[in-house]
Amino acid sequence: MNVLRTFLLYALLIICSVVVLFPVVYAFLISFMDGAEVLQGHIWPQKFTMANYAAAFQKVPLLEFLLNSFIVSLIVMAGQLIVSSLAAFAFVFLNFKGRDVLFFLCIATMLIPWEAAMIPNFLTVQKLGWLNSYLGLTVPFFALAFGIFLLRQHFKTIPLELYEAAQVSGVGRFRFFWNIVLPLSKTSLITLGVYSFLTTWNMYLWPLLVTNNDHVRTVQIGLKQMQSQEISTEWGVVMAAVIVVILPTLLLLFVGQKHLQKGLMQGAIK
Amino acid sequence: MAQIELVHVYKSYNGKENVIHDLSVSIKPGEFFVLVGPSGCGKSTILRMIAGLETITSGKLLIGGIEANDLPPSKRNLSMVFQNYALYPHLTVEQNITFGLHTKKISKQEQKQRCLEAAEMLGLTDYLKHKPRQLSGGQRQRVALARAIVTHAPICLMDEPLSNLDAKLRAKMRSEIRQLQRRLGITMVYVTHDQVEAMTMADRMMILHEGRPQQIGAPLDIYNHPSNTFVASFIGTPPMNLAEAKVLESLLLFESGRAMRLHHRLPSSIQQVIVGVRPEHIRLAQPGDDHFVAKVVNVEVLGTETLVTFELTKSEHWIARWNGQWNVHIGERVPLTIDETAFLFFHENGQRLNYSIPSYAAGKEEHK
Amino acid sequence: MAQIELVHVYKSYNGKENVIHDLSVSIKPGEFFVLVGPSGCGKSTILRMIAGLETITSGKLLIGGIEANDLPPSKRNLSMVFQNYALYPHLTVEQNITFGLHTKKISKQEQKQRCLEAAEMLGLTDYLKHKPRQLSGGQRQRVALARAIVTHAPICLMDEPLSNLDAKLRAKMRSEIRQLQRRLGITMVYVTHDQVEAMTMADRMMILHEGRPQQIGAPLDIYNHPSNTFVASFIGTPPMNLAEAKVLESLLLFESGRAMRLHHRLPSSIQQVIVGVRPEHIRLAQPGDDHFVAKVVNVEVLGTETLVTFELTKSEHWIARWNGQWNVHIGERVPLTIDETAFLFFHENGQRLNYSIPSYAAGKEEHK
Amino acid sequence: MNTSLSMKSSSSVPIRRKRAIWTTLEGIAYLLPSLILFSIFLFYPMLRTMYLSLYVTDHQGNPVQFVGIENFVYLLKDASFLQSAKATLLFVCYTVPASVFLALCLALMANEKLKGIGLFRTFFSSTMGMSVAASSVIWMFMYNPSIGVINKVLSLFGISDVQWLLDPKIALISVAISTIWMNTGFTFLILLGGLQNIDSSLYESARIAGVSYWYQLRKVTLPLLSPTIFFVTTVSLIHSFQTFGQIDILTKGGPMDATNVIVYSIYKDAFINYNFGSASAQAVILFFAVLVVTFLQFKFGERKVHYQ
Amino acid sequence: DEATATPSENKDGKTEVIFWHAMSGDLETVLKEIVEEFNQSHPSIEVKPIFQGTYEEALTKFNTVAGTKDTPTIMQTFEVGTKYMIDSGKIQPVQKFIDEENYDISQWEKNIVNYYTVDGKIYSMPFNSSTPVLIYNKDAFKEAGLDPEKPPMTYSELKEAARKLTKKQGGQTTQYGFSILNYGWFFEEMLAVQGGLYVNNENGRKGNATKAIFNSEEGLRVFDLIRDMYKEGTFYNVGQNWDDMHAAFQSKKVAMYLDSSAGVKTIIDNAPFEVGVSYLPVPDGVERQGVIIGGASLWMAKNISEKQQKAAWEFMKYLATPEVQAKWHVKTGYFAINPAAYDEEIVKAEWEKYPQLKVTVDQLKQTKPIPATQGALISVFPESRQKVVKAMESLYQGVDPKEALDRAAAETNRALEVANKK
Ligand SMILES: Nc1ncnc2c1ncn2[C@@H]1O[C@H](COP(=O)(O)OP(=O)(O)OP(=O)(O)O)[C@@H](O)[C@H]1O
Ligand SMILES: Nc1ncnc2c1ncn2[C@@H]1O[C@H](COP(=O)(O)OP(=O)(O)OP(=O)(O)O)[C@@H](O)[C@H]1O
Ligand SMILES: [Mg+2]
Ligand SMILES: [Mg+2]
Repeated sequence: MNVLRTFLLYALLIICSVVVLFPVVYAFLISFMDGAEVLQGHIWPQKFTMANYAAAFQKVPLLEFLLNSFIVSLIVMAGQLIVSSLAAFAFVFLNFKGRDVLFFLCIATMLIPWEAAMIPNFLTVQKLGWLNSYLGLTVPFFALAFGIFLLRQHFKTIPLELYEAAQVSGVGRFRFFWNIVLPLSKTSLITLGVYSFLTTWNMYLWPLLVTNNDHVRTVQIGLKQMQSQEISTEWGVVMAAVIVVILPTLLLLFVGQKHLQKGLMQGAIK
Repeated sequence: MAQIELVHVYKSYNGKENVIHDLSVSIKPGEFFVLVGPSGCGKSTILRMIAGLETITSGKLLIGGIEANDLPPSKRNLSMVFQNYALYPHLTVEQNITFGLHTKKISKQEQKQRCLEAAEMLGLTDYLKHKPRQLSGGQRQRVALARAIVTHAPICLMDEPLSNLDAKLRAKMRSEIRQLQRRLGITMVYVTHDQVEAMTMADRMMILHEGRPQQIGAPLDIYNHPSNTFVASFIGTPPMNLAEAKVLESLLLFESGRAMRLHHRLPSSIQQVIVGVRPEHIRLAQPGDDHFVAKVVNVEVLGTETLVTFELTKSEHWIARWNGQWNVHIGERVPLTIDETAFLFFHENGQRLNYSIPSYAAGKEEHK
Repeated sequence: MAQIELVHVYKSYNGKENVIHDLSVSIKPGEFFVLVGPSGCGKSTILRMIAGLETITSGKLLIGGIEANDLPPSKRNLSMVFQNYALYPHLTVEQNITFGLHTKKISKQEQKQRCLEAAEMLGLTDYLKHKPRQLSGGQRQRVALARAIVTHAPICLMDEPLSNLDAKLRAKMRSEIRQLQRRLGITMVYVTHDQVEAMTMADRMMILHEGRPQQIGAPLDIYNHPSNTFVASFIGTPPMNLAEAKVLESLLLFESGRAMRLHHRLPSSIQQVIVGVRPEHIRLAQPGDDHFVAKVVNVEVLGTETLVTFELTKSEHWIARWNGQWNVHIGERVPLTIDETAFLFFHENGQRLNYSIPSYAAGKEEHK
Repeated sequence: MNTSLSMKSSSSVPIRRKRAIWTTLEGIAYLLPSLILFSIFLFYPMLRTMYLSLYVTDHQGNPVQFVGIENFVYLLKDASFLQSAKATLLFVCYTVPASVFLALCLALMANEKLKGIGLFRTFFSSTMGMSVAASSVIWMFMYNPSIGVINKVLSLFGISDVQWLLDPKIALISVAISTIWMNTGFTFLILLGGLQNIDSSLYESARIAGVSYWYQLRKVTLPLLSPTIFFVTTVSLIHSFQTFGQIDILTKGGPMDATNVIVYSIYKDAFINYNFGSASAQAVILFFAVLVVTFLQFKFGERKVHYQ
Repeated sequence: DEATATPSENKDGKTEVIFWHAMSGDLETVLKEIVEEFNQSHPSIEVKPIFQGTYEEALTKFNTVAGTKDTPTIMQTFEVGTKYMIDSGKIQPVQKFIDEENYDISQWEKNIVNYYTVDGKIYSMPFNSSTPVLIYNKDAFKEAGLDPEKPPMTYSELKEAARKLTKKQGGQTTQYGFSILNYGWFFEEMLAVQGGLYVNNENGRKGNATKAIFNSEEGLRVFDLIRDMYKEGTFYNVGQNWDDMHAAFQSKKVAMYLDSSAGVKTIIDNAPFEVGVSYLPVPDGVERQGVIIGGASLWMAKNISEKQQKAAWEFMKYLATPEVQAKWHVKTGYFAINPAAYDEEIVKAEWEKYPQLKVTVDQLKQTKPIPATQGALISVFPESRQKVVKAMESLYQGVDPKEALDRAAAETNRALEVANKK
């Protein structure tokens, strides 16, 4: 690789990073400004104040919310990974009648606007007695057409020979799934895991609906609680809360990213 | 021990052309059965049908006397070495080898034991903790082999398992596999394109051509009595020399006027034949021999032996194979002789004629 | 035409152990250079370093006299056949073959032309519109080969390009590749584990062992004058028979008491040697020959020839290779004789001793 | 072992069928958790939505009067619904190709073997860690005509204030831009994963052939990446049809319904105006519209996809 | 009925009052403080405030759970939800307790009472109330040569002041004279201050409203004003986001604008210049009628135990005491529903500091109790507001004010028609 190309590439990478990161950095900077400064439209805080953070934590039980979000997100993540990978496996490695119809049916669920399903679901959850519990917050999200689709696409790239080899050696399908398919799909599983975690983490309307209790509420509700409608929002505080809220997810992303290394498939078969 | 029978089996991938045509063969329990044929003739396809990885388009497959057309692969109780290895990239060599052994109710310790044995035999001991991508091509192939070996399944299918190994290791593996197969009484179906493997390992072998079985039999039988020109030229390296000739009583007339005289008359029914001679039967003529003179067009000195290509006719080149290293030059004209009994005759359509020249001098070939 | 020079090249994958040690070799322009060695010895690694796909840990690579250590592969102007084919799964055979030709400023028509030629030569004409996954193993390999051939690059690297082909096709390909290489004056680096390929195709060959070059030279030189026991036993099938022996004047004393008498005295400096004899030099003794009697432990009749394994000592088995099909039985005791000039002597450490027995009867091997 | 031949052949069909049934059962078993959950939490509400779309409902969303397809008829004539449909389609057209294209560019850059590339990968995927709500708030700030940073930067170049979210002509584009930014991280991550799954020996072969970067991209990378591209396109398409959060925060469907995409319109009708019948009818229309698009995408898109 | 299953007592033997509210940010902090104090002073009752999102979100949820065991005891709803709540049939009018106890409502601000009295009944307990005011930048006034103590009271004064306040630099306007948030409430107020009605049937107070009549002369005046000023380049379109509007003012992009009285204090605190507060301007020659109350009130659920209702009533009364109201007013900027609160010390101290606050109270006090200022009563208010917002937005696109207004009215009519079918 010649030097010029490398240089150009780095230049491009840096420019793109700046563009991509700017909003986050901007939010970060705002979180250190006091109210007046924010509304006057500064970019760089004149003096860095931690007051916003103090206020954010003091206004709502942010720590408890954070913990709840963690628990809920983790449960949903685990649930989605399990349910989706099972289904995707069936769609790729089991050849049965009606499979394609079922698959399309699954995909079709992605097309249903969640907003339209929310009220009936709320009633269902209420009937099940799952209000104010982690069950109500998590179980409805376990089945995820998107996850099934994502994993199916990845499973499809696993060489068929591996499946054949397993079949010949008499290994059961489940074991093949567990010992071969899942490890080989680490990248996609991590991607999906991160995705599930983040989307759950970022849910607002549903948790608001099914909870009435600060002990199970999640952090996005807390975020909303800091913004007021009629009177001026204290943006500094909100941004501080935004930072507090996105920090764990960004961290998770950084860690997950590390594991999304070079594909494992190299030299898979021959 | 399990018998494998294929009865009038056809296979088509696209529903149009058949890749396998009317294959019927019965592989005996404990037999070492070798499939050979040119690349693309359908060898892997047959193995995959036996393994249950491809459906059988029509016909019947019986394993141990039971119809197995629809049996899932895992129920067929067999092991297989894939042509492209099919190693699990994320498992270590050891895990790859023992993968699936638990289904056979084999204790952890026994698994370990078998794995070590196989690794030892295949020179993989140092690599047990490696991942496939850190291995060389030959090492990967050996892992695939080890995986099949450790299962001790009564039927074993191997698709060119030694193609990436060097001669020495290959020779060793040949005998190891053969011994293991004998010891365990495994029924083996083995695909190879290596003549030596086919000849030394097979109890019986089948020659396949464009999906059609050409001949089934013991290696030497096939070697000595090929049933058609395809088999004749396919078995034996270098291949048998073939040429069309007219028969005039005891005279073989080749194109462009070369003639060879036989001491026997051929049956008068035979007028146009394809003549076949193996390269090792074309000798340098000693003074006094019946001989013909031919121009040398190529010489390959292999160390052990020398291959001399000469012009039989303007358009046809034959090869002679002589032991040792000969200092023959291209363009030289050499006197050659062919033992009359070495001639094989084929019909124009390729089928062998049921006629051979009786040997009057008890052949030296049948020593002792 | 381009020269390739490797100067004190080392390669390590993990920064700890070296996979290639101190390799220095200069491959002449237009030379057909063959790399042989056991599986995992580093052949592919060397090719990949020449191609620029692996970094060179230390040492220098010169291509056409110019340092190329850091040249990108595309600038090296070479073509390569990968051991695992590296075919593009989404392109048809034809597209695979012509892939990248446009960079060489070759007209569409010429591309088509070359592709058809190569396909013809490799028997792929019927498959030009197929995708790789619809091909058999051998067919895939041929596509990979065709792709390298059509580029006409001045340097061509081939990693076991014929390993999945049958003998007949392989023989054909051997000569086709050789002719093409000659005609175009390509510098070829060719990895193979097939002795015949190595012997017939190579201008020079290098034998590699655990990343260390053992001997470089013309095939016949190496065959006849192996520089150590590794080379001796690696080149030639079946391999050279080797055994340790004590030298007592003109007597060779093997373990367990077998002795052989030579007509010559060995230099008195030599006391303990490794004796090597090629299998084809062990003949069945004619009446009156100097002979020893040995028990036959295995017989492999290959059609063309018969391999007889016999007990030299209790623990050491030697192989004799006789032309034709011999009806020898296991357990039989046969009288054998070895031409004295066929003995090679090696130092205990494996290095060849610079001593050979002069032939007093002008060897029949050097006919004409 | 010695069963007669006729028996064997007669048993063939039942065995095949039995095996097929068994496989089907096994398949169903793997799918069961998904199917149950889908039925309860998606199919049932959807059916109920379809049912409700044929009724006038009271404020609690209970059907009171069957009106047949009247809701639909009204919608298809209603200018503001047609405006919503138009906004939705435009929005999809703005966001999907652009996000996939941008993410692809980023992924291609980040797939190069360079020092510190891991850092850039993390940067590029970082927007995935941001909730729609949080990002929208930030973008709202940036778009603010009086204090927003974008106008400040533009004014440096002498460009007068742009009413990003207030001008009906550009509001949708502004929302689309912020959406593209929000989508980038995720799309990037998926595409990068797809890129890394491509067998490196194929690249090696291309490197030796000496083809140009663009040629390699066109002939090797993109075709081999096509399953992943297909996936992200389909998913982005569907998600884009259902965009809600950023609209709610940035424009509330305004100005003059320019950004009132169907999902937002559904939300307003159901949760603010309590017209469940009309909202349901819109949901049904949206559902079938996306269904058709997705179906076409599968039918014509997946044909160009090369699975290994 | 299921609702009786609601445990009216928690394990400490206290009567539990679940209080759903939509107060976020600083408001929630204050609210929680007040609740805390109440709980301390009323050992047998425990009020649990639970944030339920925006008014809309909370209402949606209330809708779904109303009548089940998950119903809250007290529910906070915005003013435009009044009719909707009444129609839902799921609530208990507080009039019942007023009657039972002979609770004196005359102590309340009459305009607030006015709004929440429907058919002579008080349905809900007013809680947080606000009105619109004109807010202006005094420094900018000085700069433009205007008297900062004489804010514009009529449309022509407003236009004149705005013209002077508009500053141009090159081709760019750096400061605009005036702005109104694209929010239906401001239109309603500008209508009411002229005595204009929103819907027929006396603003829906004399029976179900069936027709929108805001496209009257009064309404047109408002729209004309906006259109004219916008054309002149003295009016700035801030969109429909409150925060954007605040930002525009604080960054001096706009010199005058309309805001809610509840936001005044924060604006004063954060502005880097002196802030003036004044009454809503009226068209020239039109008599000022006053403003409609905005904000929210507290509703009591129906299907809950007597005990809980009592406890809830107790809490509501507590909220209405002058002390609590004073605190509420000072800390949030919302009005005190009980004017006696303005005599409390803390209020006096606060007014000392922020004399602007008093302006807002005065404006309300001077409001005449007529149907126009009582506010419209329709169940489709939120929807109608969306239509008006759209009409306001269309003005900036050059649509004729009359046409825009008529369309909004027509759309509101259709919504009314549908709603009346139910
Ligand atoms: N990517 C890698 N990482 C670590 N070790 C490797 C890697 N590739 C090869 N090796 C090791 O380097 C050694 C040489 O490998 P190489 O592929 O060059 O062998 P080879 O001579 O081509 O063998 P074969 O004939 O079996 O293909 C082997 O021991 C192998 O295990
Ligand atoms: N999946 C497939 N779809 C279509 N045709 C196929 C498929 N697999 C193989 N074929 C074709 O079937 C024929 C037989 O293939 P097969 O793999 O059995 O050959 P083979 O004898 O194993 O050859 P080789 O020695 O080269 O591996 C070939 O012509 C091949 O092109
Ligand atoms: Mg094959
Ligand atoms: Mg190799």
